[in-house]
Amino acid sequence: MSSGMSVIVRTVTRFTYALIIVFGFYVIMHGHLTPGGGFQGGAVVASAFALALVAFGTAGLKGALNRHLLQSLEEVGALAFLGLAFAGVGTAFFYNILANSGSVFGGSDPAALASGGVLPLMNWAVGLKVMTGIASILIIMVIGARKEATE
Amino acid sequence: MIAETILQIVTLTLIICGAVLAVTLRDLLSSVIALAAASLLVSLEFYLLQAPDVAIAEAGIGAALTTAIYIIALRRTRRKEQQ
Amino acid sequence: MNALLHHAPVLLVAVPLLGAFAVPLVGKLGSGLRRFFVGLIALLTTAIAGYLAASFYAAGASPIVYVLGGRLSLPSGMVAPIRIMFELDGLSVFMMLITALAALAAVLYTSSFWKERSGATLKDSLMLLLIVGIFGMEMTGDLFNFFVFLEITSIAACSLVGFRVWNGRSQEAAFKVMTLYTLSGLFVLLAVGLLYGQYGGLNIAYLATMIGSGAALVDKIALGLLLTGLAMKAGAVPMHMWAPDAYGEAPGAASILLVANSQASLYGLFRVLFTLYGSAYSPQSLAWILIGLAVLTIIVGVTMALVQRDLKRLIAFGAVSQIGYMMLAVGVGFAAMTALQPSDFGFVALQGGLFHMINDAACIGLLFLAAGIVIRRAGTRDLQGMGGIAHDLKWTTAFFMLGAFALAGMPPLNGFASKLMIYESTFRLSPVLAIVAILASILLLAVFLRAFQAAFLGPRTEPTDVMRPVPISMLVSMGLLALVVVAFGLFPGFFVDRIVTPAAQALWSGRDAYIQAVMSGMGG
Amino acid sequence: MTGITTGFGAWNPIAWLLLFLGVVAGALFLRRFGNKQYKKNTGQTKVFLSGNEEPEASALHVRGAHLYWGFVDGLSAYYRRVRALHTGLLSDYVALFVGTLGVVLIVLVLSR
Repeated sequence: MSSGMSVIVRTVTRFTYALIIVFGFYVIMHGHLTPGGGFQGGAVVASAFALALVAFGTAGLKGALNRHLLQSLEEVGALAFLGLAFAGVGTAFFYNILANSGSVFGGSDPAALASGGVLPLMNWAVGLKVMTGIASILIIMVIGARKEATE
Repeated sequence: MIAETILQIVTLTLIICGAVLAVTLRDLLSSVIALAAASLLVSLEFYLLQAPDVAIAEAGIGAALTTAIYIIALRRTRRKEQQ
Repeated sequence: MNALLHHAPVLLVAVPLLGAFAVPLVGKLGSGLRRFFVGLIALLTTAIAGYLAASFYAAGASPIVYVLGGRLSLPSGMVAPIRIMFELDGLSVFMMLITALAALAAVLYTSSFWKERSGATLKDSLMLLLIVGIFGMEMTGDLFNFFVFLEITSIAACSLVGFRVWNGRSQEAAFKVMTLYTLSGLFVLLAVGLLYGQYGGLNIAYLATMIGSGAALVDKIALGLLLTGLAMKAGAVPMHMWAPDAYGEAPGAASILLVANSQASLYGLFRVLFTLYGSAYSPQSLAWILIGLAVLTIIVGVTMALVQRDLKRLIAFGAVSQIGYMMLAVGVGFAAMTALQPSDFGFVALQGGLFHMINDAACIGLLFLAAGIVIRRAGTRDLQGMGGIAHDLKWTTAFFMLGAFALAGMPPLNGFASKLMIYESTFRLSPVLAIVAILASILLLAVFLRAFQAAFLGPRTEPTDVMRPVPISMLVSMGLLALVVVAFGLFPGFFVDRIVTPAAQALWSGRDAYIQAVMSGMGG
Repeated sequence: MTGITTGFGAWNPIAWLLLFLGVVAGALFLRRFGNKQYKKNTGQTKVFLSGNEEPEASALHVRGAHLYWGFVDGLSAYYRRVRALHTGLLSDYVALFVGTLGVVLIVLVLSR
């Protein structure tokens, strides 16, 4: 698994890798305005990660991107989402506290990027959770496969 | 309208072809690729049915991630299915 | 209405969910802190459930509706029409109490069992997630959210079944359970999709009013899919095969949560039959499908339990047979309710069946928890290799005996009270059914006497595990369930009046109130 | 308050418990009239097996699988069929599930 795939696959991966990640973050960022959102964008970013993992093998895994860090980030994403939901508990759970408040995300222009109250923040939280969660699943699978192969 | 109908019929036919290939192919890597192609076509069909939200999710999860996971899993086993 | 009470329904789901995601982070700080945190979350959840139930019954048991997201008006003045809501009636609150009991017992039990094993963080997280799913299934007023919570329980339950990753048997069981749960989830999703396509709504109360004019073919197919999918998750024969695998391989504390999970699926079945369809579509054949499945479940569950050699599989088949009793009672109640002339014995049957649910959770839970200790001490799950446990483990022996006697319906324990109600009402519909139920109950006593004789009696054997006293938290956990068994046994009238009757009334005549609570408040 | 009435019968555990205690007390009372010559740890309490030596306690313990063999043997025709059903194969599980769904759907569609 550490060897990776052929030259063609690796070259194509080098070209598309960054594009996929940028598109994924775009989908997350514009989740409250256009189709997509945290889940879809997170999955797209994670698919770039999967592509790199399949093309380059575990050699492409940098030390910083280990699964413990990814899993911690996943918990942070989930807790951020829940925390935003809890923030509205003065009125109702999931109440949108920032909407119509006149603050950063509470503008009156419904088409602006900084609109929608807590929705963009929730998209970021979900996106973080999905991309790190799927990435750690992939890493666990690859590491498991490598262990079996060496044994 | 007519063009869209034809496009839908073609897409649906290709989805069925991909699904049948994914089940029948003995070469497991080809089978996975066929499944990915079917997923991508399902994603296109979702887009045609005006569900772009679902289409993005299907393209990301169905076509890219599951394929990657299948390929990783395939490394642990043989490429050809035994009779 | 104060703020805590107002938010209690959603807090029951949100607090364990917060716990489930915070556990891995807290776990990095130390295992003692993690166990304290998980225990705190469980206690908090139980306290909220108890508080909610107390105020619910004090307020006359009228349905509570909680709307997530509240009421938000857009700048254009339009009020957001999307409403995701929780709706609690007598049945939901009753099921919530069962789940809270099971959750508290499971978390208490597990807090010391896995002290030295790896993966304990994961197990705590998964158990809290399973609790979230069960609570959500029981409280949601939205059919699609019901499916979502069903899937949460499925995923958490599969992971808990396959928790012992080093064990091939548990991996196999987890794979089987996952496949079947996914299939049942797909059936439920298909039914939800059919209903959504037909009526353009997902709210249970809204759909109930739409079906109110008479069931079309699509409604019947959706009902069949929901009925079969949920009956499978509850473990009805002939779709019970996953249950012994799952109960047998899951860790001891997870088994009791799986029982609560099965009962939550049964709750979904009752909700669909009585509230979603109810008077709109209730042919007698539906009641007889339920009764037929129930009789099969009782007979096959008990007779297969008799020949099991594996202690946990034996208890699991006993649990399957008890699901049959609940389905039998509710089927009889449904038959009586939908007959041309409704008869009062149906209400008693519903009371008996629902009362049996909480009794079953306590007794089966007690048996599973005791069995966990026995298996750890004996070093095997094979009854053939066990014996003499009673010499060392006095309390465990007493708790196992109490659970077995109560489950088999020995007076004066709680199982007798609920089974008496089931027998007497079933006898009025069909004496044969009552006789089958009574004979199966006697056979169940024989089953547990066999397990008791083989595992606990006999000469002292050399334990494979190092001799250590049973941790206090496990004894407290079993003691809690034993207290429920004894209290419900000695004062059945008190508990039936307080908590079971509102639940039975919710099924018997609460359909209109359930619908009205949502539909009348839709505008405001 | 403690009991339940089902409309056709009644059940009161406290009354049952009092009755049970009464019966136990009566039994203990009758027991007092028994033979007082009984001595523990003498030949009087020894198990009599036609003059054979009494086996070790561990040999007398009936193991789990050895109970009720007569009952199971009597129902062997039933058990053969039910055990054949429990194959442990996932495809069989799914087949039974889908088969049940089919039966339920047919009954529902045909009724009323």
